[in-house]
Amino acid sequence: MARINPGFTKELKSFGAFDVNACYNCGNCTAVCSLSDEDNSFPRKMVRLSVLGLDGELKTSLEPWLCYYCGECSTTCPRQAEPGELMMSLRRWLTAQYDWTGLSGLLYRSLTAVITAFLLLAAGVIWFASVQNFNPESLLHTGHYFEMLAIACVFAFILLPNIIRMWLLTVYSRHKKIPVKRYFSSLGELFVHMFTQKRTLGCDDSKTRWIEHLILVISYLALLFTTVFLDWFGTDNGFIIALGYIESAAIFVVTILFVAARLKKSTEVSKHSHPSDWMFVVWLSLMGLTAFVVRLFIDLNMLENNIWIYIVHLIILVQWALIIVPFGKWTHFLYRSFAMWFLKVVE
Amino acid sequence: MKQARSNKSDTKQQAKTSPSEERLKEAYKKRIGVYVCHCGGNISDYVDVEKVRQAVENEEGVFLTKTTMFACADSNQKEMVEDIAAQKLDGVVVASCSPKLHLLTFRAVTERAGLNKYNYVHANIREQVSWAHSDNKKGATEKAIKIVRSAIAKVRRSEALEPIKVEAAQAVAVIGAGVAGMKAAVKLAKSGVQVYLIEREFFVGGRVAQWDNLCVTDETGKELVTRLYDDVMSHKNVTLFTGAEVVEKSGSVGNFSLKVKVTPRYIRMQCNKGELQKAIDACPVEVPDKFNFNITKRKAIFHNYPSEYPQLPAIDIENCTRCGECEKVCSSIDFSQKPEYLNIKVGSILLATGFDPYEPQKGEFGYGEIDNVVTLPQFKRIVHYCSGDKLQFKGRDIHNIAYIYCVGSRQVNGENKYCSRYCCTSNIYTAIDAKKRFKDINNFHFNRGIRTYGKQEVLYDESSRMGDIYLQSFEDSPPKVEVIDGKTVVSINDILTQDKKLEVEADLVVLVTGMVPRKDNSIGSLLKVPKGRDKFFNEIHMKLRPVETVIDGITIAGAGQGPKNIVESMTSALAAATKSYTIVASGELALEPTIAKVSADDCEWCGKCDDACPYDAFTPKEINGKTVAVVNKSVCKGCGMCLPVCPSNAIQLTGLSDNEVESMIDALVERSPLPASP
Amino acid sequence: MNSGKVNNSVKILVFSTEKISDPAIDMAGLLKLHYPPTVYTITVPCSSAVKPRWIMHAFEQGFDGVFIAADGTDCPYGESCTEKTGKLVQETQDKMKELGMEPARLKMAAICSICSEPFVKHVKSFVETLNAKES
Amino acid sequence: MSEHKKILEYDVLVVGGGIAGGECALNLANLGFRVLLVEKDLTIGGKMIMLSKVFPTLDCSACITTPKVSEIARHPNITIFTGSEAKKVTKLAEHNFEAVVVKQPRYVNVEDCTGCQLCEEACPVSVTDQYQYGLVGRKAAYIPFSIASPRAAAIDIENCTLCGACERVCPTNCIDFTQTEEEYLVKVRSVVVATGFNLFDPLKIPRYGYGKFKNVITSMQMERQLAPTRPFNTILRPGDGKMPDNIAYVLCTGSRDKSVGNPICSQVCCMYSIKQAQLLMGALPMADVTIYYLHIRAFGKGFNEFYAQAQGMGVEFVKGKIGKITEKDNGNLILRYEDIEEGKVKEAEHDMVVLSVGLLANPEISSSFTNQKLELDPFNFVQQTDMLANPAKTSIDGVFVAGTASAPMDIPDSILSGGAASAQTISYLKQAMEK
Repeated sequence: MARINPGFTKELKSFGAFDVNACYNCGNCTAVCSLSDEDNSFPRKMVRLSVLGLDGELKTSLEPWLCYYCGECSTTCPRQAEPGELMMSLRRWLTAQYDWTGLSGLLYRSLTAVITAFLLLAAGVIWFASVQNFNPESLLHTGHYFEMLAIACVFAFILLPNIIRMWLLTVYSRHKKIPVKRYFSSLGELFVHMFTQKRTLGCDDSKTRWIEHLILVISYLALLFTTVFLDWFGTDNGFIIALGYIESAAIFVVTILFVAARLKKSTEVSKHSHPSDWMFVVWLSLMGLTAFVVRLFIDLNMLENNIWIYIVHLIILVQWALIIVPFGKWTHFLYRSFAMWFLKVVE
Repeated sequence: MKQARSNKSDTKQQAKTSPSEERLKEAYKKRIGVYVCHCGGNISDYVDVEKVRQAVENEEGVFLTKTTMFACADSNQKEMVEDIAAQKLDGVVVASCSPKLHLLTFRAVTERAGLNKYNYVHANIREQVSWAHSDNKKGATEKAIKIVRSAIAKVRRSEALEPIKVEAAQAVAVIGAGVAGMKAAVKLAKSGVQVYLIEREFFVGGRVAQWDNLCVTDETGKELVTRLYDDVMSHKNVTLFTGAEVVEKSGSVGNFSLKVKVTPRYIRMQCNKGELQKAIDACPVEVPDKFNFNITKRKAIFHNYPSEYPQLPAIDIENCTRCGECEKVCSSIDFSQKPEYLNIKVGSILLATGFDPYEPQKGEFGYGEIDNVVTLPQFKRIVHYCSGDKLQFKGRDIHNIAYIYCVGSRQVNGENKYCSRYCCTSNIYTAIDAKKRFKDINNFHFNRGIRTYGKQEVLYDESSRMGDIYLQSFEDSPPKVEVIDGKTVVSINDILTQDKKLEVEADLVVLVTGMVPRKDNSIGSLLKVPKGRDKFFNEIHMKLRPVETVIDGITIAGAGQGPKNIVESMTSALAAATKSYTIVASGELALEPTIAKVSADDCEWCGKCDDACPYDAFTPKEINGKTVAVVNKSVCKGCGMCLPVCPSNAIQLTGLSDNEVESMIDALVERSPLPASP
Repeated sequence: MNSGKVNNSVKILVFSTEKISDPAIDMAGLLKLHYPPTVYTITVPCSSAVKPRWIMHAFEQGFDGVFIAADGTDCPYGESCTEKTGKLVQETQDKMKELGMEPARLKMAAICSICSEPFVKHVKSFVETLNAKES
Repeated sequence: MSEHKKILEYDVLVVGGGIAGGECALNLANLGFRVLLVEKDLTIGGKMIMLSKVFPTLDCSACITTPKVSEIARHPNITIFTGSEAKKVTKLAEHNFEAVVVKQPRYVNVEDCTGCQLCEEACPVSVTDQYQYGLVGRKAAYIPFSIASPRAAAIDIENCTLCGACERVCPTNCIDFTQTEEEYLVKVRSVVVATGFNLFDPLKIPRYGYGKFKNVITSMQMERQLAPTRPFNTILRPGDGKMPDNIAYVLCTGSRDKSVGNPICSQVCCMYSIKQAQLLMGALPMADVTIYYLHIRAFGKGFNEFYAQAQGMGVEFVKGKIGKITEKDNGNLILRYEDIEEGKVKEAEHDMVVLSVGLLANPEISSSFTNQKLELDPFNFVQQTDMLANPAKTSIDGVFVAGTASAPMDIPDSILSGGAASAQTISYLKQAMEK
């Protein structure tokens, strides 16, 4: 017996959902969704649970991560209840549920909090640079170390515990006795989905979206590797330098396309943009752009006189690494891959 | 009947015989045309239409037989007219659907062809053959042949008759002064006929007066009633009786006589308003207020709401104790008033008596047992009486409201199998209204599939968008209402959530009750208006004659005919008014010439026919030295009650003479109609 | 003719009334409630208008049973209808007895305007009774 | 107004000769008013005359319409203009309207045509038959359908090659290619708008594959297959002429669907689908019929009982909207939907799919009104400006609305609405007489 909580949709609305109440349960969204199948029929089930406010069940659902938001369900919804947007909001809400710090929820819901955090971090970086007397060398150096440290800490103290929490909620709470062997045998899912986002291919819309995403993910991960482990800004190796240029350019180009689509609202996916969506694409884009420019300035020997370019890059990097990666939309990329893995495990 | 068989081969041999056979022979001279209708498959799918035609083509007197796809279609009608003229037919049979549908159509055809319309006979081979015996094609075909033969036998003996013309009173009685009745009355009055508007209650407006905002115009029930009342009162042709009931009816279409009993209000017309209010205050009697569905009380001297029409309170004499308190403060009270009886003459009666809301049984979803379970009409009154931004009932604040749909409609075990049509929309509209007016209202709709048909769908959408929650179950697993730890909890297995059991703690449970026929159906019984399977008044044919009843001259409108919303009631009221008006408009009516005829030769006045006749149509009269019965043609209704009582069989009914009936019987038992297959 | 095949071919003549029982019999067809096709109707204005001689004529000509679908209290011509119909049935049955006929071959029941199912039930059971009598 | 226009005078102009307009015209004519009935199509009787049997009584539609149509056609007080439109309607004053009625040439003298169909046989041009909703073909010289009124030939000039074959065979010489468009100036005292509805075009929902998959048809096409004047003598699937044995109904095609711009319920689709299902089970006793529905709107008198009857007959009812339809090589169709009761996506195979298309407004008439605006509601139906007290009233005094021109409705409601419109028209006309 479950008690209905009509107030829940209000909470979901603060994560971006709207009009979900308009649903009259025709099931069209589930039927048009090419990712939905007999075992995992969504989005209507998610819409229904949201409307009824059965958050306990939602919390343990993996379905929201199975959706790649092609928007077909929203375009064809006879009640314009925006099921696609609901799935997106549920992902944000779930992120907040997984996050032990509670910051995810706060940042999703309050634009003021986000701006404050961004400003504080920017001020911090500038303050730090001034302490370093705007010395390019030492700034580049500390910047590099910061990257490594940040990745390690964010992963160890935030992402890892959150993934464990996700596992507890979605797997452990429902299926207590799963042999450990299963986790290993299905581990491939995690990596395949993390690196290729293979599932998007199941969506009915054009393949370009998948290619764009694939390029972006590969470029992003490669750039991360190139800057952190190959020390792109510090190396003299021509191959690495060229690689970095390509990666950062690719990131910039693809994200600019995304931004343009969101501005034009041309497709269902790009119709509704939550602040966190804007932040994700814009910051990723800026990262690519500033990284490219910084390396260009290094190669042209102009960085010494234009250290602010690097400071801007560093600000963006810090904001990215400390806000968007641990608490923002970046996590979706992680949870999604884990969700696919978990799903394979519980099967 | 033996002739029929022998005549088959040779007609001309049948010349010199006895006088009665002479008469038959006369009849046999008829040139008869027979049309057998396929009814686009309705008949021909089960009855071998061609075989029927073949079986009767050699019948005596039959000069023409045809089958046709649609006998009633214009092209066939034209063909019939041409055939009648070209073949000089003087008797026509169409074998098709029930005469209720198209007897008049084909009579009109024969008339157009210059043939007397009573030389037309209709054979029903659809409702009583092809449909009834769709399980037995051979049997159906045989039966169809016999029925057509008996129709031929009847048409052979048919006479040319003239309809009886009677004067029709150019007045219409409209029974029920709800919105449908008032609308019909106004419409009739504007068309120029005298209207008697008869309302049983002391106040007009019926059910609509009880509602606040009306879907979808937001006009209140009171405003609509006021508008119609003003219209009614502004028309000199309308006479309104309140507290009035029809207690006797006689006569028939064109000339109904109604006896109307008008119950007094016990208050004089010219009165002092201030004093009346004092009288109401002074009355010590308190009874549940039916107008508010018993959620409040009223005095024995009462009106339904301030400025109720007519604007004069009434004394409910059944509950009045005659304590005299009111008389002390008000000089207009007059207990000496007596019921009045009026006789009115009308040409047509329009019934607009409305509906009763379904009254749940004790214990049905907790009704009558759990104190916060109410019906939709009660809920509407509760909303009406709550001011401010808090919805309260019995002193408690209401936040969660559970609405249980289809209470009294679409019953699985009960008798009401029908859908009450208006309740989904009405309830959603009321729920939206409550949510807009009051703070913190959550609406939970426990339904069996929402039926907001047509444009009303936008209300369903609006309410969903406002956050109302819809939970659905099938007929066989209705929601449950229980008291758990002092809280009223409604639970359901929700088919929208994979049959999950869900529950809501409700501050108020509203049973969305449907419409049922008026409990007091005395007027229906008095006028003999038949009821349908749903027990509401029944029309002749939903599409062909949707507002007429089998009782000539009586039309029906509004929710008395079946559940309807206001717009639909109004529409049917206007349509019924048009029909009633058409009946009385010309001041003259042509009635069926079916009447009793007395053979003066055979009659030995004994008076038995006079005793049997419900219309006093017989009078003894001296003719050629003996007393015989004479029929008053304008009084006789052709019921035939006199036929069997006459000891000397001196009475015959037009169109149903012994000759006709017996020849039909003969045809029905005649030889096996299907020739044995060679 | 009377000797005809016994298998379910008992012939019944129904006197039904134009405004009350006719609609019910029509509706039986509409609802596809089947009954034997050897049941035939003749329409009269009111059930109390049926002359005993018609009934007797029907028996003489070979009908096995006559069923009067009476108006009951719905009769638009007056309350007395039921009583009068009952009386004429009684008288006819008496006459039948005199002639050595089985009075059960004449049956009467009130058929209201929506009594399609009762009508079908009545005629079916009537057919059974008559069949039983015959064999 | 130009000189050469013919001037006609009537009491009432009824625009639309369907069942509502017809009922209204008949009521008015029976009370002595002179009516001009203008019908755009070549025949009166509207959509109803095309239908098979009608719910919930299952009596045949033609049995109701054809006698009414012939009564209208014969009535001395009614003049019928088929193939005509009321182009300009101007209100000069109360009880004084002027309308320009344009009559398209039929190229056949209706009075002389006997409906012998020789021209049809002679005509060498074949095109698809709009009266059979494209299921079969017809000639360029043709009689609309057998129970049309008037039952007279017409020449479809757009497809005609002017070969003259029809002229040569016509026994009464009634074919006349010299006919031209005629304009009439009609003076009336009141106008009734009964212009009916349009059917939803399922091409707007590409994922249902209508027009692409041959065995996906509309409910109107099925209606024609079931009707007595049907094109084939049985039920066939258009793809290969096979008799279907597993038929699916897709309810709410174009109704209750904001994604195609029609948020309201069409009020009749549930019932006509249930009716067709019952008829199919009678015509094809071995066939399975499944109805995919959202909510069954069986609200009218006898409707719910009719629904129960269909369930009892074995018609399958599945709650869930069809998401998409795909075609297999053998012409069978795969329907993808969520079975709401189970909450699971499912796919079902059927050999024929009927799209239960909705009723849309036919708002064209509103642009014919010149000096006063005939207001439309948000769904483009004619606005009933005093719905509760005067359901036939429109934004123009003296212009009344009847039938589905004001909202989706079923046949009994349309007929009642025609009755109501006539009642209000009479009141309006009487008002003039009193003055």
